[in-house]
Amino acid sequence: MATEFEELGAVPSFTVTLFVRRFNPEDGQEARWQDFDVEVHGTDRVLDALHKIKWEMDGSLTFRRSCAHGVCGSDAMRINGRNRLACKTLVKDLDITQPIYVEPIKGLAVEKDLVVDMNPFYQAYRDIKPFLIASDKPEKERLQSAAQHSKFEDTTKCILCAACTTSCPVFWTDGQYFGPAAIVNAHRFIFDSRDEAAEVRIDILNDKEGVWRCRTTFNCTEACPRGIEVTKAIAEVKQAILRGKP
Amino acid sequence: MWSWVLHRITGVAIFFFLLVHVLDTALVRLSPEAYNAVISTYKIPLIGLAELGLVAAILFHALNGVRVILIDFWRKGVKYQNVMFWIVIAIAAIAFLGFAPRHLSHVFGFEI
Amino acid sequence: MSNATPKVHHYEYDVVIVGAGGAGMRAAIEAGPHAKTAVISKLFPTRSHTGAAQGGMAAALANVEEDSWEWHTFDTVKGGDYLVDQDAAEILAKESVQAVIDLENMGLPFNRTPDGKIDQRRFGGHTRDHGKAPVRRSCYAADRTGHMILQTLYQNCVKLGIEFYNEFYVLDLIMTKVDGVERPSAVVAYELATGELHVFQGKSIIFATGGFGKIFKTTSNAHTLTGDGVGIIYRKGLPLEDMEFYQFHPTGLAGLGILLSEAARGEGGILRNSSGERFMERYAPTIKDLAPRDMVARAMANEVREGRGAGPNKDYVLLDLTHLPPEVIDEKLPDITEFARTYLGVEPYTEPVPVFPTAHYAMGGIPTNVQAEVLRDNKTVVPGLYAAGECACVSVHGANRLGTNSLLDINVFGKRAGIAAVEYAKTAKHVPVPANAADEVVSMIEKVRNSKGTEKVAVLRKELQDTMDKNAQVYRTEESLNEALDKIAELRERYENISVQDKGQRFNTDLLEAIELGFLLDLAEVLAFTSRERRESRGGHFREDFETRDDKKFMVHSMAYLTDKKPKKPGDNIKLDWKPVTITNYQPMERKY
Amino acid sequence: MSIVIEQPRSPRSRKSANWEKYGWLYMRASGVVLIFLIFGHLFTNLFLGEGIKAIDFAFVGGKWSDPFWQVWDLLMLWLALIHGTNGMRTIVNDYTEREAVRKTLVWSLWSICAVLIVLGTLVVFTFDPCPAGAAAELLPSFCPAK
Ligand SMILES: Cc1cc2nc3c(=O)[nH]c(=O)nc-3n(C[C@H](O)[C@H](O)[C@H](O)COP(=O)(O)OP(=O)(O)OC[C@H]3O[C@@H](n4cnc5c(N)ncnc54)[C@H](O)[C@@H]3O)c2cc1C
Ligand code: HEM
Ligand code: SF4
Ligand code: F3S
Ligand code: FES
Repeated sequence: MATEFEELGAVPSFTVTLFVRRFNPEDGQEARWQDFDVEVHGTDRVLDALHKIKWEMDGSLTFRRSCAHGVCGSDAMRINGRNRLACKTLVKDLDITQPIYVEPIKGLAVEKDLVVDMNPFYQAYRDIKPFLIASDKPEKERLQSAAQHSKFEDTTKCILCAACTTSCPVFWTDGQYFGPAAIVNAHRFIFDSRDEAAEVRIDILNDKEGVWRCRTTFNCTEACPRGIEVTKAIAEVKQAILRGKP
Repeated sequence: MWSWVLHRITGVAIFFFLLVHVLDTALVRLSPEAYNAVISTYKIPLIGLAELGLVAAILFHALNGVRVILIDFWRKGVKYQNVMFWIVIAIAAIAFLGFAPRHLSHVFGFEI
Repeated sequence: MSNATPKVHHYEYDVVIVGAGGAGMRAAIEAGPHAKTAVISKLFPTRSHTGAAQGGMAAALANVEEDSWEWHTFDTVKGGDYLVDQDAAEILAKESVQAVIDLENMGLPFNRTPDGKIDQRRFGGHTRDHGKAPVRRSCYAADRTGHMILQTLYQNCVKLGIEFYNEFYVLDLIMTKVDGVERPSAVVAYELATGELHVFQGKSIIFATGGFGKIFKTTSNAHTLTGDGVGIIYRKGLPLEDMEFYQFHPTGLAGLGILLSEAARGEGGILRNSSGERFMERYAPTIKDLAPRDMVARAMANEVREGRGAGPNKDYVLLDLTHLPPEVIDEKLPDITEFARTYLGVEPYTEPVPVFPTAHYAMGGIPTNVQAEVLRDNKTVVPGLYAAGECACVSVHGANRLGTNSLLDINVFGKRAGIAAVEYAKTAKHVPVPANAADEVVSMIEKVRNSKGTEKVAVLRKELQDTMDKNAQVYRTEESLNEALDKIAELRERYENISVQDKGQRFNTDLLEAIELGFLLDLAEVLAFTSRERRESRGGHFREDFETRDDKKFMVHSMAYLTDKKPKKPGDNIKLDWKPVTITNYQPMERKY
Repeated sequence: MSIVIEQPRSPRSRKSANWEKYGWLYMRASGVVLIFLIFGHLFTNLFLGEGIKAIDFAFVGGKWSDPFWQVWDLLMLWLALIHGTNGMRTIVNDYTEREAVRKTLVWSLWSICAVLIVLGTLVVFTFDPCPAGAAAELLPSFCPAK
C-alpha cells in the first residue's frame, strides 16, 4: 500500500516551447510571435507557464489573471487556436511535442500582449439590461419553484470571460453582433419567473445585431469554460422572440 | 463551425449557379437555336464534373439546412447537433454516390 | 519617457468606495442612489474573489427547520473562540435574515425548497440551541453562492448606474489635518491602462479591498489578493487588529491551494498519510476526520512534518473518496471532482486526492465599530473613513471564522458602511486635498520604475511566501516566528533594491506586482509579529510553545501600529496595544464540539 | 480616461428591427419547400431517362406545356432567388466594413434578384413551346410544325 500512495502525484516535469503573441503599443513594433522554452511541472497550467515567463524570463509579458482556478473569468485566451482559460488548461493535456501557441482572444482590440479591450463586450452585456426588473415590493423572499429555477439555472453560471463571444465567427466579422455572452445573460433574466421585463429584453435582442445573427456554429458552446449550453440558450431566446414571451 | 463554413460556401455557390441558370433558361424565350447552342456548350466533361459538384453542394446545403432547422425548432436539436452533422454527411454521401455514376455515364456516354 | 511625471486627474465625489467585491458593491448599492458615488477597483467587479466562495451564506431564516438569531450569535462567538465582539456578532446574526432577503429581492437565484422558499443546508459549526445538533442555516445557490452574490450585486450596480473605475489601483489614502484631527480627504489611484494617476476626493471613503492570502505560498486566495487596502491603512499609522488570526482550511489541493469544500469530509471522505493510515484516528479518536478545521489542519501538517507525507516530496496527505459510490461523488461533490480532475489529473472515483492546508481567510484587519467606522485607536473613530468585508475586523469572527459567515459579513457590514457613509456625507464638507496629493504615489512608482537594482520581485515574493508557509502557518513557535521576522526584515532590505523589466506606462503589471509585494511584506511582518506576541493558542492561532488558551492574559484583541522608528530588531518598528473584547451574553467556555 | 459605466440604454440600432425575424423565418420556411422542389427538379432533369444529355429546347418545352411543371418551376424560382439573395445579404452584412459598400452590394443583390424573378416569370408565362419559324427538329414532339 505504501508505495502505491507514495507514487501518487509523481508527475514528471518537462520542457515545452510556448509561442506567445506579443504586442506593445509603446515600442512602435507590429505584433509578433515570441518563443520561450519553459520547464513546467506535470500539473502546471498554461497560466503557470505564463507566470514562469513573466517572473523568470520577461517581466514585460502582460496578461490578466486573478483567481487561478476558473471562477473569475480574467484569463480567457486563444491557446492552440481555441479559446480557453489559461488557468484551467493543463499544459500536459496539450500536444507538448509541438510548440504551444498563445494569443489574445479574437475580435476585440489588443491593448498589450494578451490583454484586450473588453469594453465593447461589457457594453453589449449592459445593453440587455442584466438585472432583475420587478415591480412588487415583497417583505420576504419571492417564491420560486425548483422547476422555475431550473429553467435559467444554466445561464446563471456565466463568469463574463468572453471566451464564447470571441470564438464566434459572426462576432469576428464586424464586432457589432451582441454576441453569445450577452444573450446568455439576457436568457438568465428572460426565463426567471420573478422578472417582469422579458418583453423588453426580447425586443432588444430582436435587433439587427441581435439573436438572428447567430448562425448556430456552436463555437461558443465549445468554448465556454463553465459548460453552459450557450447555443441552446440562444435557441430558447429565439423561440421566445417568435412567441413574444418567455 | 465547419458545418457553417460549408453551408455558407455551398449557399454562395448555389446562388451564383442559380443566377446563370435562370439566364440560360431564359434563352428558351429567345429561340430554340440560341438555347440549344448554349446548352450544348455545357455538355462537355468539365461542366459535367462541375454539375457533379453542384449536386454535392445542394445535397449538403439542403440536408444541413434541415439540421439547422431542427436545431432551431426541435427541443433536442441542440443536443444532437453533432450527431446530426454526421448524419447529414452520411446521407449526402450516399445520395451522391447513387447519383454520380449515373450522371457520369450520361456525361461520358458509357453504360452502367 | 520614464522620467516624465505621470498625468494626474482630479475628481470630486461624496462617497468613494475602494474595492468592488461583495462588500464594496453592497455598500455602493446603498450609497449610489443617495450620494455621488464612485467605486474604484483594481479588477473588473465580477473578477473579485467573492466569486470563488462556494458553500453558502448563513442566516437564521428557519425556512427548513427551527432556528434563531440567538443561536447563530452563540455559534459565531463560540466558533471564534470567544474573541468575538458579541455586540457585533448579534448584529451580524440579527441582520442576516434581511441580508438574504435583500439579495433574493435583487434577483439572486437561490436554491429552493419544495414550497418555493430559499433552501438551506448544514455547515460546520452552525448548530441549534447552543450546540445541541447541526442546523440547516446556510442559504446557497448550488456550489457557487459567492459567484451569484457577486454577479447579483454587480447587476444591481448596473441597474442603479453606479460609476465604476475599473482596473484602477488605489495606492494611497490622503489624510488632511482639520481642527487638529486627521481626516481622510482622498485616495490616489493608478490607472492600469495608461499609467496615469487619479485623485478621488470624497467626503466618505470606504475600504473594501478584501484579503491578503498571497503572503502565503499555499492559499485559496486569488493572485490579486495582496492586501493593498489593509497595507495603505497601516502605512498611515492607523492600527490593524487581530492580524495573528489567519484561517487555514484543511483541504486545499496540494501545491495549488485551490479549495475543496468541507463537504468532502462531511460526505465521508477520509484523510490518509503515505502509508495509507487514517491518521485522524490518532488526533481525534471520536470524531476523526470531522474534527474542527484548525485541528484537522494541524494534524495534517504534523503528518507531513514527521515524514509521513505522501507524494514524491512527501509534502501532502491524501483525501480518500474511493470508498464512496461514484453516484454520491457526482451528486454531492461535483466541484471537488472537477477540480481534482482538472488540476491534478486525479480521478477521485479510484484515486485519493492530494491535499494540504491552505491559507484561506484573514480574521483580522482594519478595526471598525459596528457602523463600519474605522478606529484610530481602541475607541476613537476616524470621521469619514469606513471599512467592510475581509479587509475589516469588526470583530465578528474573533479567532476563527465559521464557514458561511463571511459572505454574511460582507453583506451586513457592506450595507452598514454604505448607509453610514451616505449619512456622513450629507452633513460633512469635503476635506481639502493638498495640491501635491499624488506626490507620494508618484515617487513610489518612479522609484520602482527607475531602479537599477538587482533583486527580482518574483524571487522575493517566493522567499516571503516560503518563510510564511514554513514559520507562520498552522504551527507557530517563538522561534519560527522570529525566523520569519528576521527573514522579512532581510527581504525588506532587499526590496529597496528591486527593479522591474517593464518600464512602460500602459498595462504595466510588472510594476504593480512590485508595489503589491511592498504591501505583502508589511502585512506579513505584522502577522508574524502579533503572532509572536500572542503567547497562547486560540482558534486559528496555534502556538506549540503555548498550547492552551490563556483568557487571563489574552482575552483581548491585538492592535498593531506602524511607527517611524528605525528598527534595531525586526518588529521594533511596530507598536503593539491590546483592546478589550466586548462580551454581552456569553462568558468564555472551553471550545468543545 | 475614466471608464464610466453608462446608464443602460436601448440597443445600438433600432432600424429594420423586426425584419430580421421574418428573414430568419423565411429562410427556414422556404428551405423546407425548396427541398421538395429542387430535388424533384434535379431528379427529373438529371437522373431520370437520359439525364443531362437529354436537356434541350424540346425537353424544356415539353415540360412547360404542362401547368404542373410551370407552377413548380415558378415557385422554385421565386423561393430560391429570394432565399439565396437574403442569404447573400447576410453574408454581405457580415463581411463589409464600410456602410456605403454594404448598401451598394445589398442594393445590387436585390436588384439582380428582382430582374431575374421578373425575367424568369415572364419566360415561364409567355413561353411558347412551338415558336413559329423555328427549325422543326428542335421542337417538342407535340408541336404542329413537326
Ligand atoms: C475559495 C474560497 C471559498 C470561500 N467560501 C466561502 C463560503 O462558502 N462562505 C463564506 O461565507 N465565505 C467564504 N469565503 C470567504 C469570502 O468569500 C471572502 O472573505 C469574501 O468574499 C471577501 O469579500 P470582500 O468584498 O471583502 O473582498 P473581495 O471580494 O476579495 O474584493 C476585493 C475587492 O477589492 C479590490 N481591490 C483590492 N485591492 C485594491 C486596490 N489596491 N485598489 C483598488 N481596488 C482594490 C479588488 O479589485 C476587489 O474588487 C471563501 C473564500 C475563498 C477564497
Ligand atoms: C434545398 C433546400 C435548401 C434548404 C433546406 C436551405 C436551408 C437554408 C437555411 C436553413 C439557411 C439559414 C442558415 C442559417 O440561418 O444559419 C440557409 C442559408 C442560405 N442558403 Fe439555403 N437552403 C436551400 C437551398 C438554397 C439555394 C437553392 C440557395 C441558392 C440560391 C441557397 C442559398 C443560401 C445562402 C446564400 C444562405 C446564407 C448562408 C449563411 O448566411 O451562412 N440555399 N439555407
Ligand atoms: S457564457 Fe461561458 S464562455 Fe461566455 S462569457 Fe459566460 S462563462 Fe464565458
Ligand atoms: S458561436 Fe456564434 S453563431 Fe451562434 S452558436 Fe455561438 S453565437
Ligand atoms: S484566473 Fe480566474 S478564471 Fe483564470
